[in-house]
Amino acid sequence: MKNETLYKYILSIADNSLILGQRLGELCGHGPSLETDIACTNIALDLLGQVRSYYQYAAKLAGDGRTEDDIAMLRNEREYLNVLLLEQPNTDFAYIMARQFLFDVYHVLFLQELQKSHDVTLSAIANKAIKEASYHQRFSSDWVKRLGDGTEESHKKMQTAINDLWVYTDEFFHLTEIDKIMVEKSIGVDVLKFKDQYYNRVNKILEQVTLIIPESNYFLKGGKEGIHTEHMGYLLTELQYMQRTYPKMSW
Amino acid sequence: MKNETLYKYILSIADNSLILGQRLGELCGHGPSLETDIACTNIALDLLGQVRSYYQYAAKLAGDGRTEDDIAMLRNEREYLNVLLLEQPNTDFAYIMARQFLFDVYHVLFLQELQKSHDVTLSAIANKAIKEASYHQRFSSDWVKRLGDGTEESHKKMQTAINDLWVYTDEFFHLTEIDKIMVEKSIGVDVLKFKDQYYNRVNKILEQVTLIIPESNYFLKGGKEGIHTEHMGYLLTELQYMQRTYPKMSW
Amino acid sequence: MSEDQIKNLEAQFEARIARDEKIEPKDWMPEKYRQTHIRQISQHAHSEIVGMLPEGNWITRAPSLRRKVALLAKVQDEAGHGLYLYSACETLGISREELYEQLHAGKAKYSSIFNYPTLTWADIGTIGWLVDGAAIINQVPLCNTSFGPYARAMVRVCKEESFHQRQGYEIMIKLCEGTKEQKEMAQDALNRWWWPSLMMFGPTDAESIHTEQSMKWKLKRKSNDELRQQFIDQTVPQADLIGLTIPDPDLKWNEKTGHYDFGEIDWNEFWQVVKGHGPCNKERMKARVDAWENGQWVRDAAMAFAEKEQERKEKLTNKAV
Amino acid sequence: MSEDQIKNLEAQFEARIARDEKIEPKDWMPEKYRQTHIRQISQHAHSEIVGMLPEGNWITRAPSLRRKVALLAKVQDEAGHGLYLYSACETLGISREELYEQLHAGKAKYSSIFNYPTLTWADIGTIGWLVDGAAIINQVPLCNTSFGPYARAMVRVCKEESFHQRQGYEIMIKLCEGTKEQKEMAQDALNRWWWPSLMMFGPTDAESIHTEQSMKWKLKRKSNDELRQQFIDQTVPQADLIGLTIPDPDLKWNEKTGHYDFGEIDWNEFWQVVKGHGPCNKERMKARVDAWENGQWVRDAAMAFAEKEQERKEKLTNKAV
Repeated sequence: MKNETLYKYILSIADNSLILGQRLGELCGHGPSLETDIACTNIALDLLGQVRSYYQYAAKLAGDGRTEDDIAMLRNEREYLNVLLLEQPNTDFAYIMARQFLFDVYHVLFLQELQKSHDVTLSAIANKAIKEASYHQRFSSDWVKRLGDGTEESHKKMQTAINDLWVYTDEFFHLTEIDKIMVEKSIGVDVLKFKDQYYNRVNKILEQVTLIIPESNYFLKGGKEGIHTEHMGYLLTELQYMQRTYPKMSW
Repeated sequence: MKNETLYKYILSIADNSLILGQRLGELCGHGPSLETDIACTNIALDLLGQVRSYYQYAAKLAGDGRTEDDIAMLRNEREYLNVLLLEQPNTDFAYIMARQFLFDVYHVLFLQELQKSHDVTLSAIANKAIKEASYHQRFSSDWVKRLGDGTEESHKKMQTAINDLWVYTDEFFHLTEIDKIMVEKSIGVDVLKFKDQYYNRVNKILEQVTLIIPESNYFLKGGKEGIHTEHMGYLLTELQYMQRTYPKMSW
Repeated sequence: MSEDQIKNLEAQFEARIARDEKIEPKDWMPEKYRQTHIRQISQHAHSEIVGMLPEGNWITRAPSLRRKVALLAKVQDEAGHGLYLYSACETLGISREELYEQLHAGKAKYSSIFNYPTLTWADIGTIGWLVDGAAIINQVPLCNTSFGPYARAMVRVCKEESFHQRQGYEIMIKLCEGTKEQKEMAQDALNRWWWPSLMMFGPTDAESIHTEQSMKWKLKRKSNDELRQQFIDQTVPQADLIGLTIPDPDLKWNEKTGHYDFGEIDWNEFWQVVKGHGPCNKERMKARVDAWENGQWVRDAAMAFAEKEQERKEKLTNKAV
Repeated sequence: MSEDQIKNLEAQFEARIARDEKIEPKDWMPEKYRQTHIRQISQHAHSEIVGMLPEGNWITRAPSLRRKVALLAKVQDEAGHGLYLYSACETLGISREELYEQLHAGKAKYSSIFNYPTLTWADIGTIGWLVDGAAIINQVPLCNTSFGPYARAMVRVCKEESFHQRQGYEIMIKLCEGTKEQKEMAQDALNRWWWPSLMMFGPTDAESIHTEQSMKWKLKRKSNDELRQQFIDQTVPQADLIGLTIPDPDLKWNEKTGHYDFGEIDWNEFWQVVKGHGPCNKERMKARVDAWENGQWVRDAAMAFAEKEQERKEKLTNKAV
């Protein structure tokens, strides 16, 4: 593939939204209220909409007849490039909102930069997606605050979720070789630029509701290199089931 | 296929053990004690051992190059012929033991008859399997008693499990067209012969520990015709994952 | 109020309905009207949210991104329908929490069709095509029902349901244009959903209760059997068009009546499911109760937070004063 | 006992060990000996049962029935090892429950290797090949350790571990003989497990504690670095044989020493995982604690039932008398 680096870079962005969208899709009909169900579905819909734009672009670059669905659903686990945070399970609503929040803050900052990409397609997708991501960020921040400053129980649960998921936040700011090349070419985003801003924003919200900012020198990463957690395999068995079981069919 | 009826009949027997074995396999390492973990794994091992004999025989009959693994893992959901009881999830240890017990009592009675099959292969498999099944029955009956006559909590849980799973017991005694033909040919087992005996045995154990025998005129069936519950699809996504993802490879 | 006064009010009330005027929540209404509407609207609302479950079952396994998005959107629409139907019901003086309690306690019903499992992707198409199709036939007349909030909710619901119905049928078309396996999947789904869909119109007229009163209040305009016939007449040609066979050997066109004759419905199965012993009754109720119970702490937290916010705002206002 | 008497006992005790006599539970032993053995044997037992988890992760997804059966049997063997190691430990006057509590509270350790995830089927082969291979090298000398119950348990453990090791290597052979995808899967697993396997031998001798005492008690016969070297020397040719590349650019045969030279181990990673911050530490501990807590009512019921049975038996006996 001529543009293999760009192709993989696109996947690394799109896979984040795909995997988070898949996790949110599991929830549908099982949320704590109709309103949250609808909101979470909305977020999933936005993310999967973005995903389609990205993969369609990737399919065009690949130029080997593969469709957006082939790319989304027919790779092996090691070829998915999403960060580990997003494949973490829907343990409870605190985890779901903490995961969303920790991603949304990153996502908005990331898309802000991606808008400036010299790649016009990516820039255009980012331009549309950022409005959605800003809404998501507002929604998930509100819930972090609500649960953080709600009842004693909800505060505890939100703190546990933040503590457990915190170890995955550093991966956002890990530059892969592909990232570096793309930054070099002014196509990709130099995530290090907004690392401080990311933690400032996150910390500000947490502090606002007396959630303790975890102090850890140990972080986990691997997703960006396709090395995932054990949760990923099970997620993929469902995501890929139809495409694997009925290959080369149209739906 | 020349022997298609026999082939399907074999699957209807083997699929029971496969699906129950798969469910027990999920538990491995997560049981209430090392001893129960080991025992449940033992049962799974016995069942999967039987499964291999059955499918190897089925593969021979099919004679189209398909292996035991192709038959076990590459059918569509509608082609699996196990009864619904066995695909029910591992809700808790009471469910696991109730499911096992309600199956084991059937299984022993079934194998007793299958030993008399005019099909020598089936008869031979039954002859070996019945010793294992008798052991399973002893194990699961003991646990039904232990939980039924243990603490108030365990009694309640076992009663709930029995109540919920009871609706699936009648399916054992539903004769499909294939069953009828096989009985006709003295290959298959006429399950109706031991229906009373089944409920007598089951009821005796339940009564012994003051568990109430559910009274219901409503039963569920469908598995024997390949119409399963919603749990089955998810079970298959895992069971089939490797064979679907890496077709035609040898492991 | 004297009995005479009540009778007078009732007469005026029935006259308004007869004139096709809408009854609004603040208007006087007979208690039976209120109760009947609470029962029917809440049953309808419950059906929407329980109906999210069988379809939700295929979101993670949808075969393409486009279908995944469409399915998510559809299930979301159902949540939306639930939302405004509960709101319509609340105008009759009952809270959403009470309605949920009735559902969870097994006191309120929901459409029995959702007690059947979704076993393949084709079931998603079939639900859209048949189940939403049947729902529309049941519901279109309700757009003109007498109770204003319900009638207005139904206008929106029906519009979206038609869209879902077309989308479902489109899934079936695609399957029938596909491989042999896909076509078999479509036929199999039709085989499993056909009879339960016919049961959606309820018992035969001979066995049906409440009908007369409901006719008067325009909660019902045609009988169960008429609606069922309309559904069959509409659906059979759609099946023909895509090469699917209705699983009813007795089905045939009757020149004389201008309708399709059809076979006997298995009313034993109907009552088994209605009485709570269908394939998924327990699972559906468990899913709803679990969602509600697991969500309690979240709702509590939201409430507590809202109260704190209110207090903070008041303090701020007091300071400013 | 006077200090002299104790010293005397200790001298006799050390002499017995020096003579290769076995120490049995009923024998006198220094408190430090007892504590050290409780720590090591329980750590070993915990490793067996935590070790069931990463492999158990592939039981439902094993690629063939034969492999599924073999994997189930292997994980079962590990449970068995856990069982007799806990029993050996109990002879030192501590209960299995206490040992579990230590594990669940994070006070007791288990082998860090099990804090890495199993991501593909090849990981199951690699664990057998490398992890069991390393375990055997660590454990074979323990078959002659001074504490009788531990030594005897180890004889059985080692025998089964060798079988597992060969089985794991056989999985790898099969993958390497397979398609390009399968071979890549094997190489990828080796890449991920190689360095963690080397870490199984613990810190370098310079950093290692307890060694001298353990040598005397025959809990240890070679140093960490010696064992690690033995593992590398043994494993590199096995990798070569099936065409896999050890992921270490500095690895090369050293004619002079007769050993392989190898690259620098990432000790930061080692300590991160040991201190509880590895990829799966939390999940592993959660799985164990959940199993234990969810099983409480079952164990309670079994206990209650056993007591009732006992009572019933006694009543029967009394009657008979």
